[in-house]
Amino acid sequence: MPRTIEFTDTEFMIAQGARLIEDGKTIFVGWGIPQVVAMLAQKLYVPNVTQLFEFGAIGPQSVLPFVRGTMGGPQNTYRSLQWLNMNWAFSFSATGYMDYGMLGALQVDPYGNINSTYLGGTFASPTRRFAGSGGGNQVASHCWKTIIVIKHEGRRFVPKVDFITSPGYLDGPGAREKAGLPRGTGPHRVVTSKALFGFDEASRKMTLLSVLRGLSVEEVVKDMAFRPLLAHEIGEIPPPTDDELRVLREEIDPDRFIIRGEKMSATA
Amino acid sequence: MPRTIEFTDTEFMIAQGARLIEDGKTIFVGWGIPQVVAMLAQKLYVPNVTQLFEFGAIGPQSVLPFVRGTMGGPQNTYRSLQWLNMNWAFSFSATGYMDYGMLGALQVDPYGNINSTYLGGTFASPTRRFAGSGGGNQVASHCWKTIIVIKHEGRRFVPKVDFITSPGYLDGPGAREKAGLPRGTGPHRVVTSKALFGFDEASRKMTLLSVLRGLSVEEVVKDMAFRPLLAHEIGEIPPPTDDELRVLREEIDPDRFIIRGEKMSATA
Amino acid sequence: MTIDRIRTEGEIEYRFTHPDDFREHVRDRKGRSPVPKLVTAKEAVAAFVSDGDYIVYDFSSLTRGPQSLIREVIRQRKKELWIGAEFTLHESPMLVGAGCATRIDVGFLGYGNYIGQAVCDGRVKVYEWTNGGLALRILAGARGVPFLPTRDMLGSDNMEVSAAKTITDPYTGDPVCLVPALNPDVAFLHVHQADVLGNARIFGTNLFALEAALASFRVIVSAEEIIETDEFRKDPMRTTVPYFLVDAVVHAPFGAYPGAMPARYEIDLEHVDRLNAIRTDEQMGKYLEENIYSVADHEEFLDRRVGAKRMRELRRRATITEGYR
Amino acid sequence: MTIDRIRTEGEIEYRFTHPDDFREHVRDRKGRSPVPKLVTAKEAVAAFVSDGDYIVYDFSSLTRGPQSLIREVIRQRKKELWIGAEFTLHESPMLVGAGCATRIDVGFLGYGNYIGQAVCDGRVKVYEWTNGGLALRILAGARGVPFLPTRDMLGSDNMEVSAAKTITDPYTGDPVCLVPALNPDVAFLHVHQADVLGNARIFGTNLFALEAALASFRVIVSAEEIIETDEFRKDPMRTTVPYFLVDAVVHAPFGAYPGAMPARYEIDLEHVDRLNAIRTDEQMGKYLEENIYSVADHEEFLDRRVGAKRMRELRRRATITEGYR
Repeated sequence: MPRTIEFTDTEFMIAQGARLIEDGKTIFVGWGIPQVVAMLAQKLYVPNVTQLFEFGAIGPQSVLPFVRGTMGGPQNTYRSLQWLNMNWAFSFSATGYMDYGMLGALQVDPYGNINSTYLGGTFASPTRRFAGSGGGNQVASHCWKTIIVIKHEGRRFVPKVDFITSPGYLDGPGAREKAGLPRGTGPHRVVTSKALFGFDEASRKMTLLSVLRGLSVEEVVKDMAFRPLLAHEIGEIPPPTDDELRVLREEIDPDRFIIRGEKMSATA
Repeated sequence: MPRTIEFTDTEFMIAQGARLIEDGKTIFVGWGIPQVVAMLAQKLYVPNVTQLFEFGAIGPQSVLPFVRGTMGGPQNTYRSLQWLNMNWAFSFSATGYMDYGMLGALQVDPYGNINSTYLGGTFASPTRRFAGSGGGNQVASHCWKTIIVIKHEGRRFVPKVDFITSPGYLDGPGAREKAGLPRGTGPHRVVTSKALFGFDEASRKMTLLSVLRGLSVEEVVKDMAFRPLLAHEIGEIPPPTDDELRVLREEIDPDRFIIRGEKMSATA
Repeated sequence: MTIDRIRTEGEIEYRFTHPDDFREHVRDRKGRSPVPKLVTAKEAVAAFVSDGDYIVYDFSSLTRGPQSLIREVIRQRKKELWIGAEFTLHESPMLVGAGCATRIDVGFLGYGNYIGQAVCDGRVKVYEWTNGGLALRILAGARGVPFLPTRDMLGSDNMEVSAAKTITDPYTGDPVCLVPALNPDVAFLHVHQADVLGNARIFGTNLFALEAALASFRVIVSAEEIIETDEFRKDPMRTTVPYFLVDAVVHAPFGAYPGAMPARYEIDLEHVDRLNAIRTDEQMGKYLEENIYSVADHEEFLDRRVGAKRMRELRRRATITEGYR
Repeated sequence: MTIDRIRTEGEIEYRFTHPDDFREHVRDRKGRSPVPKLVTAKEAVAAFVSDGDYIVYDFSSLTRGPQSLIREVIRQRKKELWIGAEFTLHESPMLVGAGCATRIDVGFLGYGNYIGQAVCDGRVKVYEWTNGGLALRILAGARGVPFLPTRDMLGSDNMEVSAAKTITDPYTGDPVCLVPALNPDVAFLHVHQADVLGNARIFGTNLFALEAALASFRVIVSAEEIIETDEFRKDPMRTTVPYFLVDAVVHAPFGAYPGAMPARYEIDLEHVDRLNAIRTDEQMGKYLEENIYSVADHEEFLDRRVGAKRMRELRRRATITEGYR
């Protein structure tokens, strides 16, 4: 009998992200949502993933529940294999040892370029100013496959980002290599609260791969400010599983600091 | 009553070197004789000197007796303030934190250029080949005042070294700066088994400052293959003191591995 | 000072010191003699922080940040500071709100929209170097070289709003990014243990503790605990910074408050939430008055604004000590 | 391998790998899965060292050198090796004398005049990078950049007999030296403790242990002691190299013999003196036959050529353990 699952947009985004990580690989984890994605993944799916944090925590096995706001304390860096510093951390990604990178974003464009810096106006005089790159630029430049986690809000998907904080495919095929970025890197997936996108091999443009069960393609793309390419077959993404929701709600974030959001539902 | 002291050329060279180091300063210590000089100095004269070894031992207080041949073991790096590695060690000298550097040499020329690489023939096909720079090039390039410790043998003092392993004043005033080496650095003293040399401020040429008590200037310069400048007043260097010899022979090198050499004598 | 420290390229101002100028400062103004340097925070900040200085610190606002030193800077109403900001989540808003900082190199600009609004209002100028670029600039300063190369930043707009340059690598023929060395005027390091000479130990990860100490003109260490020099000599692998890089040592228990000191005390999340909730100058003024201007020093702040009970509770919560020793 | 790894400039040959080629090797050929990698030295050297390889190692012949691995390389009669030699006092003569090594980048060429004579005779080619330059090349390889800058080597003749280049620094306008990245084929690291996955701990100073592990195509760790992975997780500050850089782990008690392993056993100076006294090919041949070719492996070498009594004595002499844990 079909059963209806209720969850938040954030929970769906996190659960989706967690399902993308491969076991026995390395992942460079950004601050915030990516931390929670990695925790959920490691708990349920990929016990042998090795996480790396930009200040040099290698292989942490974070204590649950998640301590909000911070990343560097004893809970989040618990049982690391090694503690180093920032210049060393980015050496691991620069030499090709980081399979995945996972980042949040303020804005993203069809080539997967990320803006985390400002919206509107100019750099010197912006309309709204945000945190900027942090280590996001390094992650997006050097990890083999960058996964972007972003709320599915139309204003976040723009034809051209106001500022390229962290490079996607820049202005198309070959542009990263031409700029001097390492060969064969770039955005791999965009995980949203409604759908999953990849990037077309030939054009390097964002491509809709699958949508949350029950949503139509049109519902997903209608308020994006650019039209993504569509995969030949658009897949269906199941909603968060009972296990995913239990771990998120009971073990990782019992105070609902991160996982709160807009209510959604779908058929299990 | 004047008393005759007997000692080896090596003992004199070591004792002389030890008297040159200032307390409360830092010294980048090369392998071999410079280690023994630093030990003697720290034991008798400069308890608060901070030594640095090129593999990253900061502030070691070496155990006596000296363990011959090695530098990196527990005896030589005992009670260091910090243990790092080579790239860090050279960062201390590159940022100007090393007041003195002390190096041995195979050959030296009037500008204090050091050859430790080969003698005769060409680089590709030398007559005799030696160890090469080790970290000597870095020490001579970056420490504020480099002290060269070398046996007083005529063939070692040549008008032009066969190979510049570690830079002195190159071909004269301003040459170091023109090459890109840090401003205000260069050879400071040349300690030999007969004399002490400095470098003329204007010409950057090696200048005889003082000679072992009882030796004439002519005896010192006669078999050098270039004629050094002479200081206005040539000083007299007392022979090794009883304390210096006792510490060298009884505490540092009871097996006479390092301190053996040609016999010399002078009036106490 | 006669040393040229600020450069401009187009719209961009950036800190740059010729490595030789920095070296001469080290030669002439930094002591290598092992002498006691234990002073109060008031003395250290008065002696070693000047208006117009460029300041860096690690780790983060929430973990091992030099919070008591930052508060002392605000208390002494330093002006025109330039901050190298990586994980400075709430120091940036505080320093800007207090009128101390006018330029920030990021890194990561910080929490909340108070600081974002200050940028929009033009009260503070921001330059983008990214976390990796800023850490690399400090490493260049620590290595005594004028620049270091990297293969990130390339292709991004950070290149346009920093003084990073693209050159053709002579070995591969490919473009490579150079970032100029950064030699800050002052580095603040809050550490687990220090001796009176300045030898210091940090347990856990760091951003660029040794790098910043080597690269900076002046270094102030604040320490949870003052230990004997002999302890360093017994365990040289644990030393983070050797004494001769350090100009002043301040004994500062709970110096990272309201952030955590790993294995010593936990974050005071309630206090941090108050900080993060600040939106207006009025709120900022009230916070600064209550927590900084109205108390004489860090000790009085702890006694009268935090309280022994709260400190006990935060210590009690620091249950993970494994690996921090 | 199809990767271009050797370049020439004039008379100079040097190892250089495009960072992208190295990265692709790391992506495709290095495993990130935590799987046991414990093998014998024979297996490790057979699988991961090929004729023509470029090899680096630390610390020195007399302290924590990977002597048992070097002997295994000689036993397997590898050819045309290229050695990055810093403190390799007696490995260089042995590897050249055994016909294994034909090129050496120095660093420091080694003890005695056997090796010096081999250079004069043209049996081995030497290139000069200096210790600092070689360590910096490995750091460049470890940071994934094609070069690193330095302000030494300048003005010296080492610039003429290496592939270091002088460029004009775009920030100061002054000359600065660049050295090309070095990505060795193989790094040998002899460590105090390792787990079967490859996590490794070194106590004491090192030359470039983590750098070499990050920079090298393949990494063989030999360890005095095999410990549980859990020990690393309990004390992450003590880890020198994380498991995923490592291709093989060899359990090698007395692996640094005849050198010392700090806090474990002392140098066998008598044995070292025999090595240093070697002047002729005949003497070298006799030494190699007795100590390497005539024994099957490191265990047999220890049992039959060193002996339990000697090993006990060397352990007994290692009285300084402070700081090494």
